Amino acid sequence: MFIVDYIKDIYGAIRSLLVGMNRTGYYFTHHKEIITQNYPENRLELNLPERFRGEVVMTHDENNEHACTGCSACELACPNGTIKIINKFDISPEGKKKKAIDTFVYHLELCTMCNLCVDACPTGAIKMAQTFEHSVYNRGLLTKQLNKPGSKLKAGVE
Amino acid sequence: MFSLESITTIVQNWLTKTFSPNLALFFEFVIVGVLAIALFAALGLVLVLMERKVAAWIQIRLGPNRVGPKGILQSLADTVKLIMKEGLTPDGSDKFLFNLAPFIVMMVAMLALAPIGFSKGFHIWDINIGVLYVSAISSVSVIGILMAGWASNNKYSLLGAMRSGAQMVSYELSVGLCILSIIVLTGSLSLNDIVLSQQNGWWLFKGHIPAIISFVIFIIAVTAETNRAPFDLSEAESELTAGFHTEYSGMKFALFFLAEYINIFIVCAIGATLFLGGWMPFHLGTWEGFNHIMDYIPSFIWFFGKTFFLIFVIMWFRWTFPRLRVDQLLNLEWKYLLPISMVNLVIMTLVAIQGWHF
Amino acid sequence: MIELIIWKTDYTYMSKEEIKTAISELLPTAVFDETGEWLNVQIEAGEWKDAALKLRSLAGLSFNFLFCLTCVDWKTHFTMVYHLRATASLDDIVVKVKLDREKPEIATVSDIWRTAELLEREVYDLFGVIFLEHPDLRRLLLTDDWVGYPLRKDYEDPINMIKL
Amino acid sequence: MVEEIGKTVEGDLIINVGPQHPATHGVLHLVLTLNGETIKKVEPHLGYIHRSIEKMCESLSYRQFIYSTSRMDYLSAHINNHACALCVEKGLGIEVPARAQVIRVLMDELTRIASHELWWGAMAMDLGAFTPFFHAFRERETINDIMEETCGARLTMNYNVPGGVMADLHPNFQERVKNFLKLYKLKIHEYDELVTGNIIFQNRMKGVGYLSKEDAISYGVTGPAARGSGVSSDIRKLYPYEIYKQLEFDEILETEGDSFARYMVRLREMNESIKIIEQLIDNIPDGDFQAKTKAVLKLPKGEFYQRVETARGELGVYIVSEGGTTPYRIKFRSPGFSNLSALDHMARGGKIGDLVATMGTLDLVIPDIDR
Repeated sequence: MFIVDYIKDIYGAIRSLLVGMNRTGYYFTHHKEIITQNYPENRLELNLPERFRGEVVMTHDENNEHACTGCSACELACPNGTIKIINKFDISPEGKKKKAIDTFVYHLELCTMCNLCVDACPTGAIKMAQTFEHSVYNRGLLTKQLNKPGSKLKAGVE
Repeated sequence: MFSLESITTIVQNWLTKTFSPNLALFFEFVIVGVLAIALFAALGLVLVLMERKVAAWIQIRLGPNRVGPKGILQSLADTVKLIMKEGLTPDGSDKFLFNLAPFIVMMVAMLALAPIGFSKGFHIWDINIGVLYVSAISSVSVIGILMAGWASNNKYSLLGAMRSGAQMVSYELSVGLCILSIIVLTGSLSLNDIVLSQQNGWWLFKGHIPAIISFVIFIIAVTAETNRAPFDLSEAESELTAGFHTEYSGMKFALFFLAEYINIFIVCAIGATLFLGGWMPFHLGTWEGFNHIMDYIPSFIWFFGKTFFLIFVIMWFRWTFPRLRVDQLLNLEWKYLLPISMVNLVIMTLVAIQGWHF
Repeated sequence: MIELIIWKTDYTYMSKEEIKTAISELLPTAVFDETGEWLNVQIEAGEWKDAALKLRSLAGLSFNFLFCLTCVDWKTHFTMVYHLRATASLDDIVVKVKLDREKPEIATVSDIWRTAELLEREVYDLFGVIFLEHPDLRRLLLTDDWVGYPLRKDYEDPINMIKL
Repeated sequence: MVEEIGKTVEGDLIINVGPQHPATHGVLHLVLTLNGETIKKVEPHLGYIHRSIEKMCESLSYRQFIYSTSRMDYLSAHINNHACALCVEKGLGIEVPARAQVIRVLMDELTRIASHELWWGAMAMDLGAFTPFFHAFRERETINDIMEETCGARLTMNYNVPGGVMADLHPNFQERVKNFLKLYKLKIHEYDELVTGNIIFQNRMKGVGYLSKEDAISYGVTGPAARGSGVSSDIRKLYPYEIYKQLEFDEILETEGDSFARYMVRLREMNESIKIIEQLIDNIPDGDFQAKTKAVLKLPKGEFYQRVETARGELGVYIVSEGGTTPYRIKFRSPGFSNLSALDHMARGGKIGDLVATMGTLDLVIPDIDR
């Protein structure tokens, strides 16, 4: 019967719409389901996993010493030329010339956080930090020097 | 009992006493105009914020919560932003019509406000063909939209405007038929009389199933007539970017935006007046005690409560349903809503003649 | 605990020999190469269109799915590489067509496999191979006024290319 | 009017959809030829996000090039990496430890679910329903958190290396995945309530964007889009790689060929992925997570082709090696590119709203198309 089908159609349609409205109505009244995070306010509670890759940093200990020998393995491993290592020659106490790092240049704006440099580093001098708020007003600030001024190679690292 | 009627009477008496009748009338016009504009501004702010909050809660978000306490100044900030923005007029557009269109839409929304009774004895113009007036005026707004779409010199705008034209013209029919089914019961076109006829119960409850059917159809049809989702084909964000107001910016866009919300308010106010008794408190037949308690709630609270409930329902639709396609939209009207409301009107007439309603 | 096997490379459902016999009947001039994962069929550029039609309508082993179309620049010549699959039996073959580097022209197969239409436009865009009788041979990815064909080995672009 | 479809005549409306348009999800540019609202022709203009990854890869080593492929189909970044890693392993003949295989497959399936969640929300948004988008993100966020904890990033994971995975699973991994499974099962019925069962949605999808089985094969359509037309094209079943042979899951096939069929394929596919994860999550074998490889990888001279099933279809990695440390030529057979070529055929004769629905169910990711 045409008219029966017609009414059935309407009934089914209205029912399907009410099911949807029931669901949205549930969320409208149940505010505990809200998943929004208040980002700048909860900055202190933010708990980023230790593997999160935010930027490359070089670890320095309390004596301002790092483990980077300037072997440029990271520079070779990097797919987009993010890292540039400038070496200098130190004169060791015995009077021998020794290669050491002068500047570890890191272009954050080119970095894709692929972790290849950290994997490639034979001495574990660099690691990934969990920082993620990288916005700056001047693009020049994104080019960073990772070894702190005045730092030197940790004893015993070859 | 607090009533707005007493305030209007005091003002009226003072004006007629102090000034000559013509001058008094003029001052009344000014007061009404200022009040109407103030209502518009307030409604715009409140409804935009309400929409955003409703959307946010349905979408398990928090919604605006930065500007002012709990974000209540958000829409004010938006308004300031829109006022500060440059109102662009695109090259190749019909400049006169392009700039005129938002004002037409806005004026239509303002005019339709006239016969609505906000509270007991509180309306701008108690015209005896109130319902007819509102439905006549509200169909003018399609001209504004067509004008905007045509004058923009943009194909998206044109498509949006054409869709809007087809949509509004067809949905007006079922809105009219639904209104008629109540007119049949009341026998009057005056909105005030319709409210007064619901003294002993609202038509939604008194009119049996036909009234409920026409209420549902009315809500669906006015949603379509105000271009609200799921019938927002004329803006259809994912299809036509922004439809007829693609090229508008700044205050001209804000006028369209405001007019949309004012239109929602007006159609919901009409719906509340026709089906839910307008400012009439909730009365239950002969339960005197209950009716007295209900009377203690001021009538304008009843009116705004009902209207905002209907607005909420329309917002609820918007944030739940996907959009219809343009041919389905017309199918829905011509194959479902119109035949049903016609049959419904016949049944309603039978009910009214036989006096089967309460 | 589920059993785990070591990953293996050969999943062809029909042996290369069987496909080879089936195809060599059809295309007597084709040269076969079985060193790779799949059977490689070398076809002359002039015969490609006929061969494609035959491969498409091969009874029982219709290679109806062109799932990869590309070109390789060997500095001396181009090689068009067509990866074909028979969806009924899930057998794959690779068809290779050598092209002259100075005048790279080959018949289009966009009427045989519709997917080739965009893929050929891409190859035209990046390699400059002309597909004869292609319905709409224009640049696809690059702008219309781009000079040169970037995936050729001798392409130089001092501004956009960064040499590591 | 009908016979004129596909031919431009005077008076036709020509509209540019994109490169900036809400429905194209990126910088796809479609030129529509319309007759009123009816579509006569759809012409895609590509290249707005073309970065020539294939050319770039020619100067990157076999370890390095894997990471650039995350930027192709960013929603199934892990699966792209997986395909590249598999192809390099095929060339080198490396045996991947069992643990690494299981980890990779687990991550693949999580990525697939995350991608389909995003597609679901985005497609509902294309059709004008905004709410599902946020609801889909609730579940997707959980997956992203799992990824972040184990792989170190949320979207472009860079977790695959030739020979295995970069790091071992995080100790919390199993627990968090199980929590996700619980959440998923709690919420999946809402997808039907909000979208699938909705009468407006069904009317928008059914009979729209029809693609027959023959056309699907001819246009090279793969993935859920092809399976909606009844073309068996799940690489995990047809040419199983890694441990998919030992897993129990179904290839979802629908035969209607319309947008609704494609929609249902994706929705049901998520359940199959859940099934795979459930089989594996308690059965992760012990052992190394990475095979021992040389520091500098050199593929032997030859050609290597590896295909995997991404969330969008068949991704092929074709490496031509001359025996050096970098690939001589590399070609990515991206699923989106071939799927896009069928769009014109599917959209013709429909309305603009149908185009949006069709595009939504093809699940186009523009960087995947342009590469």
